[in-house]
Amino acid sequence: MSENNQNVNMTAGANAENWAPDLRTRIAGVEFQNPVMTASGTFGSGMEYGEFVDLNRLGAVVTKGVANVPWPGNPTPRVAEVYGGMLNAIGLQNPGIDVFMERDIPFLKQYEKTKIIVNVCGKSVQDYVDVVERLGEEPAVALLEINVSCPNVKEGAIAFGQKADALYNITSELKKHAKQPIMMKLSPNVTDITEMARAAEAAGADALSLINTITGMKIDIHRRKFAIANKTGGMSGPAIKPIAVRMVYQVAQAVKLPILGMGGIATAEDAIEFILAGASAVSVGAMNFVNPYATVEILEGIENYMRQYHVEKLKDLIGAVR
Amino acid sequence: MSENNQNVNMTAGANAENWAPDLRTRIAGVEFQNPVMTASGTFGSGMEYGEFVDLNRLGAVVTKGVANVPWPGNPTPRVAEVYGGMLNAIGLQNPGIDVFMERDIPFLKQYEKTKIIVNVCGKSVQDYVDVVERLGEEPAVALLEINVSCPNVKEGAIAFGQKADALYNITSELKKHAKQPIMMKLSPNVTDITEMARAAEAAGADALSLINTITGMKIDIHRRKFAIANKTGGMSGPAIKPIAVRMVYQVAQAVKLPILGMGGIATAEDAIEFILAGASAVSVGAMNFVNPYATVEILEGIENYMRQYHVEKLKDLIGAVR
Amino acid sequence: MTQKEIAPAIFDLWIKTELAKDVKPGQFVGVFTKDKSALLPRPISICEVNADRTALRIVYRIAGQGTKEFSGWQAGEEVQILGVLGNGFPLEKGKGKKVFLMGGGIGIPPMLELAKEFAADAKQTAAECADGKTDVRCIMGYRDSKTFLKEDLEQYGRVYFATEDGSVGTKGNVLDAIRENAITADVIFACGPMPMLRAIKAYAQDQGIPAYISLEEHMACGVGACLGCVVKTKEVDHHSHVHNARICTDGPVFEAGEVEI
Amino acid sequence: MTQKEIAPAIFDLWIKTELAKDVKPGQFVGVFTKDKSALLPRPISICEVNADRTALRIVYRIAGQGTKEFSGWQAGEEVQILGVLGNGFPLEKGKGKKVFLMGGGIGIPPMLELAKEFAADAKQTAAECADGKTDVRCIMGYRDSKTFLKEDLEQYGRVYFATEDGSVGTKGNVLDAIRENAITADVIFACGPMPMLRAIKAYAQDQGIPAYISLEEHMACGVGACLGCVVKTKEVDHHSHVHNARICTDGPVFEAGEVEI
Repeated sequence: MSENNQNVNMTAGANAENWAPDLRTRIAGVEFQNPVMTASGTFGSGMEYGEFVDLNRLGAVVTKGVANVPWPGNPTPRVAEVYGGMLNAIGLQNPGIDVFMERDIPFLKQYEKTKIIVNVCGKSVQDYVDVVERLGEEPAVALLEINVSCPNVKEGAIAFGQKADALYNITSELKKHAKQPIMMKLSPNVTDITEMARAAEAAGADALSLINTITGMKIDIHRRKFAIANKTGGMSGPAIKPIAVRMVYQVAQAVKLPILGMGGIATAEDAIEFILAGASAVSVGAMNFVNPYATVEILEGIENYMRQYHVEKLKDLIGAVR
Repeated sequence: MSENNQNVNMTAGANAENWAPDLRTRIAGVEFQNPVMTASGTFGSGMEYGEFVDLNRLGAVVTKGVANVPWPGNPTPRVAEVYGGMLNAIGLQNPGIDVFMERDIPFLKQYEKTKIIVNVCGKSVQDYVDVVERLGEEPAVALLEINVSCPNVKEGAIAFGQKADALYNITSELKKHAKQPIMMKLSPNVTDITEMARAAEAAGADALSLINTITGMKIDIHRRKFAIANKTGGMSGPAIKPIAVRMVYQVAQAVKLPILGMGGIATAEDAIEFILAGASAVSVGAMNFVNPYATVEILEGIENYMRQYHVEKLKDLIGAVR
Repeated sequence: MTQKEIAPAIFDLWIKTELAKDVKPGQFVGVFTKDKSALLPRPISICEVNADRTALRIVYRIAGQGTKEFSGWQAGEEVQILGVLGNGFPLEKGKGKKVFLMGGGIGIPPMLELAKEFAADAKQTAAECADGKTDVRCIMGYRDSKTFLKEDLEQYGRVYFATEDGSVGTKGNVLDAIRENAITADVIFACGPMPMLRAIKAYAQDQGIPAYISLEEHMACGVGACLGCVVKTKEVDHHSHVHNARICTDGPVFEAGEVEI
Repeated sequence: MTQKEIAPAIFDLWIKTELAKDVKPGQFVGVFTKDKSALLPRPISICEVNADRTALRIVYRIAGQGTKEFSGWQAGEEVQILGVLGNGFPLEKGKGKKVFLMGGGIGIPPMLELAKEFAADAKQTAAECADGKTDVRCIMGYRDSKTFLKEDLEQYGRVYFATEDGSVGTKGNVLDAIRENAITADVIFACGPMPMLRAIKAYAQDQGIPAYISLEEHMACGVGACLGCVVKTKEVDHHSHVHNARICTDGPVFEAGEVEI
């Protein structure tokens, strides 16, 4: 007998030589030095993590969502720990596009090797359009991630992310105004994520990122109160990984668009699982909170795996399991 | 500062006296001695767990799904461990209703205090009708759980569970043929579970059970193969609990039907969370595999909690958090 | 690492770490569990730093699975901590003044390092100018006679006690103790449960004196990235550009008048 | 509990437990991790039981996070096991016959207890009737010269070796070893990787002899409830009423002709 998670090659890595695999990857015509990125909302604009990781080593920083005007976000408590992860209902608090352009973009431009992906949020199509047009003025922004799947804001956001026709409409509208390629961030809180992916593709999206958080709830049985003021929160962390891998695989089979995969990635093994399922790059989210060095450790782990199995180019791994 | 999962009363239980709380609960007119049940497919018909737990202590045994004819199920590997849970794609292997009536029902009838809930599966409406009618001949069967949400069988099953109109149709059809009350088991793999709950209620369902497993995937990165032959499997275990609690709460707010809540219940605290969210009873699933004594330990834990907080009747806890 | 239980469910843990070098009173650390299913760091305020600044002391209450695990840690075990986090109390605001250090329940521990530093400072200023001497009074509120850290605090200044059951000092809360002892101050430093902090804020406004209070909120990252632990602010915050400040990085200590609690 | 590494990534663990009382060769236990995020028991076959049947021995390969954790367990630690599970090998089918015990890789450990019991039985039958003596030959296949359990096995009968790299015994697999040594048997008991078991099934059919093979499959419950670990059967199974038998409870040992592998 042997255990479920069997792996006869586990120790092979030890005796692998030290050549450098080609980690470059592309999304919507943008080339990244490697596939390891940050998940929007877990890394700010990188300032807070600069003391832990060299931001120049990341494939990209995906910023916290930014709206046309400052958003105050939700009341507290905004976060709660759950088994294998956390719930959050920050409510997309952000300083608005003006401050973002003056403060965050210049900060990120210092890291020339690392691409900038800006997460865009709004309550109406016009809100999104305004932000997208402002970002169009900034060539340093490589890609726009359109957040139509935040489960924690009442108006807008999720409304666009759970109905195929609504997703189609906002995608085609933003395509008209965007200078940069747009990547629609899909919600996992849907019956059929491939239907959403097809709608985005049909509307002209350049890429997809998935998954956003899964709506969850925690009740404090001793206080008999919701652990989060918003009652529900978006669940993230290792607990949701199998759901995310499944959706990435389904979407990779359904559309031709490149995929930024995320959802509970904690280790290089997790990241590779997403890449084999069809992701061209991966984002590390909640695990930044658990291990501020996670992104760089995952990057090194992917390199070791490629050496162990003599994979020369990262793209040879993308969608390799069918 | 104090940690997220704060609980100042943690130790209070110690000095609580020893009176017996009223654990009885009702679903669709059926009274159960307590709210602790088993989740379909994790407990067979109880035979395998009889050596670990006194089946007479359970509120009910919910049997493995039974179809009109024997089903061979899916190829192996059928199960894989994931962080905080497991994936399964058994494919509803079952011996068919004839053997079930001759062998399993008489076995379960020996435990007079424990109610029998039979999980019914099929590939067509007629399959379900056939089983429901056969079970109608057996008064010892208290309640029928209709499995329209198994993610692991190609035809039927899930098809009825992810579209409101399909769910409405099968529910109203089965209502015509069922002697016992019917409890529709809802799939979590939907955009809006309250829409499904309302459809079932409108069609005359007597109760709802949720959640079934969440479709997930695991890839063995060393073998570059799916961990499960069926590629995807249904995810269960503590990892999915916050999603299940959220759905139980949403459904409890949306319909008047009693709810059998399940999804990652590992401890009495978990079970109480479901009850406070609106479940009239709870099912223990994958945790039976981890701790064969889980059901009885959870039952005792609920009693201790009620003593600690001087809750006389279980029904005072049902849906107490809004 | 050494640990002992100093009151029911209250544990006293010393951790050897170079992080102790530059700890300011009122700062905190994120302590990680070893249970791989409980991932986030638990924010716990620093109670004290040893003389050669090679170890820090935390005093915490068992408040869930994580702290329950901590309480089982044995001497010599390796543990993971994140920090030092947050800005401590602004000592300079108290120098040469009459200062109240007010702590309630599990908010008492951080007041110890603060009392210690004021005491050290008091000696110094005393040497410089007799009139400008800092005068520190500690007012500590407990549930009952389990007055953990009592002896530690008494080394560093006058300590007044309040207990809910009246078993020690004034029956009631820390404000009752102030009234009963008819004492006053120019500035307050406080940490404790929200109701106590609200009362102190009101008291300070009456008296027209500043109160620096240490807040707590559920946290995720602890470094200011996730925006999980915010407090409403009177003015637009310099960083967030909305009426929210991050407790972990902009706090945990705020002047009571600046925050809406 | 005591443990040592007897080959690269192969660990030898003795667990003190009353479960050892009635272990049959070929049975297994479910071993639980302490990591709260890895929940399912790991099925591991029993290698040996000590003389007074108070402890059982398992020899396993690190095959993932769970077994990796096991390998770090220290003497004296408390561990959780579920069992004894499965039916074991039908010794009676070999009594008084020429028997092959064939093991491959991590399928070798369960053959030790089997060899031991046959040896004990052989002495007995020998006493009763010279001709009816059980004649046991062990044929063990390894990757290389790391022939763990070699000495243990050699106490209980003739042992032939096959290694993939030819460093010990026959170069090749266990069937190559049979041919090279021109030995035959009336019945086979085997455990090892699926390709080896398939080859043994074919060989046994040629020879027209029965082969009792121990199968493995990913398991969840280990007690026959979840239907996770099934094998296709030639006939309709008595319990499932379909062409599937449960490896955990109907097996893990099956007569090769009864299962489709």
